[in-house]
Amino acid sequence: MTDHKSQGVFSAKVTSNRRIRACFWTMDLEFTGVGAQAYARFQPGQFVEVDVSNLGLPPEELIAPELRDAVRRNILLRRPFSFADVTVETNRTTAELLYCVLGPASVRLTTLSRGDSLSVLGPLGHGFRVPPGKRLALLVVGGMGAPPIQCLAKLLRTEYAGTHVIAFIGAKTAASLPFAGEFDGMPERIDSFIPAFAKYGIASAVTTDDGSAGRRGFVTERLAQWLDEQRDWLPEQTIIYACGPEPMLAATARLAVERNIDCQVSTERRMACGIGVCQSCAIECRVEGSDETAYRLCCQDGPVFDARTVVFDD
Amino acid sequence: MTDHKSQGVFSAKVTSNRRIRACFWTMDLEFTGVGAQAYARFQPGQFVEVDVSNLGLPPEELIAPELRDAVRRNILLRRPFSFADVTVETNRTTAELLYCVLGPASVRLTTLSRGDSLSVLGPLGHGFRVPPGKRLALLVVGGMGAPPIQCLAKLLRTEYAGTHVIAFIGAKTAASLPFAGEFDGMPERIDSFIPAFAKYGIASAVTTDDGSAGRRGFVTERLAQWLDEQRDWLPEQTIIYACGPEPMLAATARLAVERNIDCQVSTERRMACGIGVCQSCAIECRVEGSDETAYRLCCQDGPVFDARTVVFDD
Amino acid sequence: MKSPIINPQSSILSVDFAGLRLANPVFTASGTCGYAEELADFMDVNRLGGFITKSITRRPRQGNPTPRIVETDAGMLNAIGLANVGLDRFVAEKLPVIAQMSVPVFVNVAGERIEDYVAVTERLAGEPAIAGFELNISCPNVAKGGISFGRDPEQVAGITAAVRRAAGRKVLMVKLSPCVTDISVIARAAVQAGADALSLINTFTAMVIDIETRTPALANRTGGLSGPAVKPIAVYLVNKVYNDVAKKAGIPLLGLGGIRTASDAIEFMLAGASAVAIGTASFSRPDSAVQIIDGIADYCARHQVARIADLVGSLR
Amino acid sequence: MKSPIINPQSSILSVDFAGLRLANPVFTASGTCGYAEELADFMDVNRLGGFITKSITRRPRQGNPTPRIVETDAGMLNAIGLANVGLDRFVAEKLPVIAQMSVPVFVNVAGERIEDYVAVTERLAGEPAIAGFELNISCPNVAKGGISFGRDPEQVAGITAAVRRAAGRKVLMVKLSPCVTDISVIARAAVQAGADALSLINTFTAMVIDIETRTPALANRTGGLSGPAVKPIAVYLVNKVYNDVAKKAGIPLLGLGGIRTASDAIEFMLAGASAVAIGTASFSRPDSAVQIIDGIADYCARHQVARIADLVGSLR
Ligand SMILES: Cc1cc2nc3c(=O)[nH]c(=O)nc-3n(C[C@H](O)[C@H](O)[C@H](O)COP(=O)(O)OP(=O)(O)OC[C@H]3O[C@@H](n4cnc5c(N)ncnc54)[C@H](O)[C@@H]3O)c2cc1C
Ligand SMILES: Cc1cc2nc3c(=O)[nH]c(=O)nc-3n(C[C@H](O)[C@H](O)[C@H](O)COP(=O)(O)OP(=O)(O)OC[C@H]3O[C@@H](n4cnc5c(N)ncnc54)[C@H](O)[C@@H]3O)c2cc1C
Ligand SMILES: Cc1cc2nc3c(=O)[nH]c(=O)nc-3n(C[C@H](O)[C@H](O)[C@H](O)COP(=O)(O)O)c2cc1C
Ligand SMILES: Cc1cc2nc3c(=O)[nH]c(=O)nc-3n(C[C@H](O)[C@H](O)[C@H](O)COP(=O)(O)O)c2cc1C
Ligand code: FES
Ligand code: FES
Repeated sequence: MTDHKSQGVFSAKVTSNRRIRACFWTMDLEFTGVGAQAYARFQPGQFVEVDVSNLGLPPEELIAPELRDAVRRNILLRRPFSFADVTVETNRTTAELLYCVLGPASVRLTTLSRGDSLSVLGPLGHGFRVPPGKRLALLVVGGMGAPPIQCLAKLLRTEYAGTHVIAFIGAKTAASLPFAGEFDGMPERIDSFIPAFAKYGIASAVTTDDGSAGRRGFVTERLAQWLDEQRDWLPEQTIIYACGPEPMLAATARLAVERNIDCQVSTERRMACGIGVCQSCAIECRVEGSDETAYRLCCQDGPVFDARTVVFDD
Repeated sequence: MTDHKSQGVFSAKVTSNRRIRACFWTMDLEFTGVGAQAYARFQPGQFVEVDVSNLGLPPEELIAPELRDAVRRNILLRRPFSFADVTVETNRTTAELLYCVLGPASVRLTTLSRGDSLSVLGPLGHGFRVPPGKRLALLVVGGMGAPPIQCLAKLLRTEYAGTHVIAFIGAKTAASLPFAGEFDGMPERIDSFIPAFAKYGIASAVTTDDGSAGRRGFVTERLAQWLDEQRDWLPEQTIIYACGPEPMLAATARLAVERNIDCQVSTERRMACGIGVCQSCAIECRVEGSDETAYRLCCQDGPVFDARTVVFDD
Repeated sequence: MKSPIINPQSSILSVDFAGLRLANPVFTASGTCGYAEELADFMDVNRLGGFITKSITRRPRQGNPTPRIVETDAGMLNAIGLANVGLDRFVAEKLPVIAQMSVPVFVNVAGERIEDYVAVTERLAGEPAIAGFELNISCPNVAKGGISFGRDPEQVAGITAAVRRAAGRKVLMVKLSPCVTDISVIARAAVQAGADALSLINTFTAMVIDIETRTPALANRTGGLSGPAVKPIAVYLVNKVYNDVAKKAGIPLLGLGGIRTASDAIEFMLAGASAVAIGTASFSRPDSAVQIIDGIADYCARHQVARIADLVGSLR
Repeated sequence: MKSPIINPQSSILSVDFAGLRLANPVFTASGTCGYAEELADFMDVNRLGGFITKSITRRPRQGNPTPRIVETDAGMLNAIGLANVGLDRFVAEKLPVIAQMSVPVFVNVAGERIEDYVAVTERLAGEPAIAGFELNISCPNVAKGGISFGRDPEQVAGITAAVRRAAGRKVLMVKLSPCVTDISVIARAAVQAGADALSLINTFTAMVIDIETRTPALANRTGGLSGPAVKPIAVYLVNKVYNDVAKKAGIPLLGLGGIRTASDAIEFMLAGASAVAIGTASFSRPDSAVQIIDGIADYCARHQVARIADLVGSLR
């Protein structure tokens, strides 16, 4: 169970839904009433489960050819999504859902437009925690891992203004950076290149596997290198927050443990329920004070875990 | 197979789609290119099979409470619909689909709006035939049987102007007449009450089971009575065309056979394919020149049959 | 057991199920509603007709590696692998919560050998919080035990008789697999060996392949298919077991498999189920069971059904 | 049999199926594509890998009363009842049309008694227009024969051996029912009795109830479930028969059940099917089979598959 009672199935109003670039879309949702209250307590890294079983497909010509077979599947289960931004106002709470179109559910999300309703189950799980005494927060994003980290960036900026924050952002290519803008040939230096972070005053170090934007290589290599370059720097005042593909999380966790830096990773598993009843989202974790491991639930005990807890395959 | 070659799967553009009244909707479709040519040869009583498997549901509050369970079913098969009107222009053919919302497919049709596309398979089956020498055509409509008869009314008006036409229209109540307008307390006389027929200069005799519009009783009783009242009237110059629920078709057929009047009935069966390959739409028919009966296919041999051919349950 | 009739709705919806008086005929299905506490935020579990726990085994089970689920057309595959806290922790941690519930609770029992089933049942047979047991001899997702017991009438009889002795006076329900040539043969074996009720169906063994990686979509390779996709098969099997076995034997059936709406539930009851269980549907609507109870009440009102029990097996 | 390689695509997609060289691995399924002529307006049937006729019985069959079909979630039930023109009219009216086709045609054979199957097969075994037979021992929609033959290994062996003799040198494919405890036992019986190929799956016996009238939605009460709903079960069964029986015996499998897209077809091939058949999907898209052939070619191009046959059973 999450820490607070007011989770539930709420109907959100779509206030906008548009394509950012390539397969990336952004949708703004508005919660009112009890829903507004529930989401006013949303922690970055928590997630929701949306129901798209009642939605149709966009016109065939708007569906990427390689998805046309897959999207014909009927939708039965809800789908988990993080929020990239949550804003609390007097009688309403708004949230930004940043999503990538890659299958039958996400393609259906694109058919929503202003005024439509979306059934949202949540807020679910445990988000990122900001321990006291951290002066440096390093955000590590791999591809579609951006949304919860963006949400966290805002929190750090608004409630932990004294903390210095840098975003390390990796993607396969310039084209697969899930942000608005043109990134081809972006320089290697750490700067306000990524508006989603720059708007919180956070500079980004970008890497791509093919070097088409930022530095060539893996984001974790860049992070390691950056850490190596620091002087007068106290690991115990530093924290790493990561979200992205599992190999990236594994590398980040390894790096953090080696250097004795606190690290939280936001994990993903295929989920049927999102609320801890189906056991589908098992994630292998170390059992504290023993050599054993046990499955915990990504949806309920996570999706954010301490990096030391999770057992990554390698 | 139908008489002409150019049937196929064509994409039609929706040019309008709106609710007429109660559960009745009307949608205008536009065919261009090869589709326009195929539908230029459309015979009243032929039908199409539309694919709504890609469409979503309307908002829950717009779905009648008694349908909310049923409409959650996913759509796999196309659905058969007649056209109520077909208009041939130079490079396009337009068609009116008049439909009643009563299940998962028809409710999905309501989500279409101007500019959307609909995959239409057709034109299918055999429509009404107008034999030579008929001076009086009696149209018999039961409830949602109206569309093909409206289409026929237009043909009679435009190509058989010398034929006198009267529409006998029956429904359960005033509210279940599938036409735009208010019919409560409509008088009993035969007059231009129903705009869908009045626009072709055709007067209507309306009956309702409860007497809430027109005369109380069954449409076939009224037809029989009307025929009894005629003098100087030649059965062989008369033809009856009927579409509606099967008991109504059966009564109409009986009446026509008894009085030696030519009669064509448009039948319905649940259909999986619409093109004669699945054998789901069997309809028991008399075998000419024998006492035997055999199944024929509603989709391919019908849906319009000579009333003497069909074996109705009774 | 008799309960006073409190209000008209309760008298309409209440059913007798193997001697238990249920407020209504709607259970939650094993493995899809955890141990009840998880659902508290979404519905009042005390509105249910009955509750069935996740399968409990003698020792804790971690379950299979992930991915454990995959969606299919109108269905899903799961290969959870009977992940559960095990008997001891169940007794220590979950039973106290269950004891707070006012609805009859069935413990679903699974194992690798007959002794395992017997051990779990014996340990729990004396617990007043428990109304009965559901014997899972139909799980397709474990290497040993599970479905292998449920496909052969002799084995079914053997395990049912053994657990029957262990269950004391508690209700014993046996959960059947649909993956058999003649389900009535299995049903008869269970009834003759002492089952008080039968539940059907468990999932179908099935497979989804990821054509990009050319590997099965589930780590366990195969999984159990559930959801609306299987409903028409489940309705048929319930009707078959009702006609072939249950009706004559006076044994109630718990029907499940793809129920998502009240209409679905009523289909199962018309086919012969005295009660129904809601599984997969709870994942997309956690309060499905309660919505379905309300929908059944509406149906009864609309069709002037005086007692929902009158519907059972009333298919014409 | 060898055929000259004409162009690269044909060499990629062509498969050997029980000694027949097929241009591609896509058949249409029995009962869903009539006798081929009906589809002429929608696709070029000569682009198919193979064609399978509606079941042919010795005498004409009217089939069951209507309603004969009902839609379900991602599936449909049919209870056509093997309506067909019968052997004589098939020979007189349909065979000449079939003889015009350039693709291998299988005649699906059904009956109430073994003699019926043998009679149909014997009569057609000498027809050059026919490449082989598909033995339907798995139809759930007839009072006699049909599925009753297909559930017991001894009966399967008996009927297969009898038809084998009647079939002469034509390919004999036996069509299996999924409604059995262990499909590999049935598959093995068919192979040992002389089947050259196996096709699976036929439909699942199932039921839909109209809760307003409290009657079955089909006049025949039950029907056979087909469509995407059953696909994951069919893939599993194909993989099981491939691993348990077909691979060792060198017997090709024709996989079907819910195939709607090229991706679905490839799943079946990875699972072990040498070829696939398209049934229910043809109803909503009459040219499904051709679209799927093109989609498979795209997949091969994208994944640098040199010969589609390399995919067969290549599930990791
Ligand atoms: C806690 C959590 C938060 C998430 N937040 C976001 C988000 O903010 N934005 C976003 O775009 N996506 C997010 N996802 C992923 C999102 O849930 C999937 O992209 C979505 O379910 C895809 O559904 P689909 O039907 O479109 O595609 P599917 O057909 O379900 O999947 C398409 C492809 O994606 C893979 N896939 C599906 N689900 C997952 C998953 N959970 N993890 C890894 N791969 C998966 C499938 O294996 C398949 O290859 C999140 C997932 C989790 C578990
Ligand atoms: C040749 C033909 C022409 C038709 N023309 C029209 C038309 O112009 N306008 C129109 O509104 N409808 C027409 N119909 C009926 C139309 O096909 C159905 O209303 C539609 O398929 C319902 O689909 P659904 O999914 O909304 O409801 P479903 O869930 O499929 O059906 C809802 C209810 O309607 C009944 N039903 C479904 N199909 C039929 C059928 N074919 N005959 C009788 N009852 C049925 C079902 O048994 C159920 O009770 C026609 C049918 C045929 C065969
Ligand atoms: C995720 C999941 C877990 C399940 N776990 C169990 C279980 O532990 N024991 C059991 O007997 N059945 C289990 N089942 C089967 C269900 O109880 C039920 O028999 C099946 O899912 C069919 O019903 P449905 O279609 O309503 O889900 C599980 C089903 C699912 C989907
Ligand atoms: C309407 C219909 C009629 C069928 N008729 C036959 C038949 O005559 N003989 C046969 O062996 N199978 C018949 N089948 C079964 C199909 O050939 C196929 O095995 C089954 O439908 C599963 O494939 P699908 O899901 O692709 O349809 C029929 C199926 C349908 C839907
Ligand atoms: S998704 Fe169901 S337990 Fe986590
Ligand atoms: S609907 Fe398929 S044969 Fe008529």
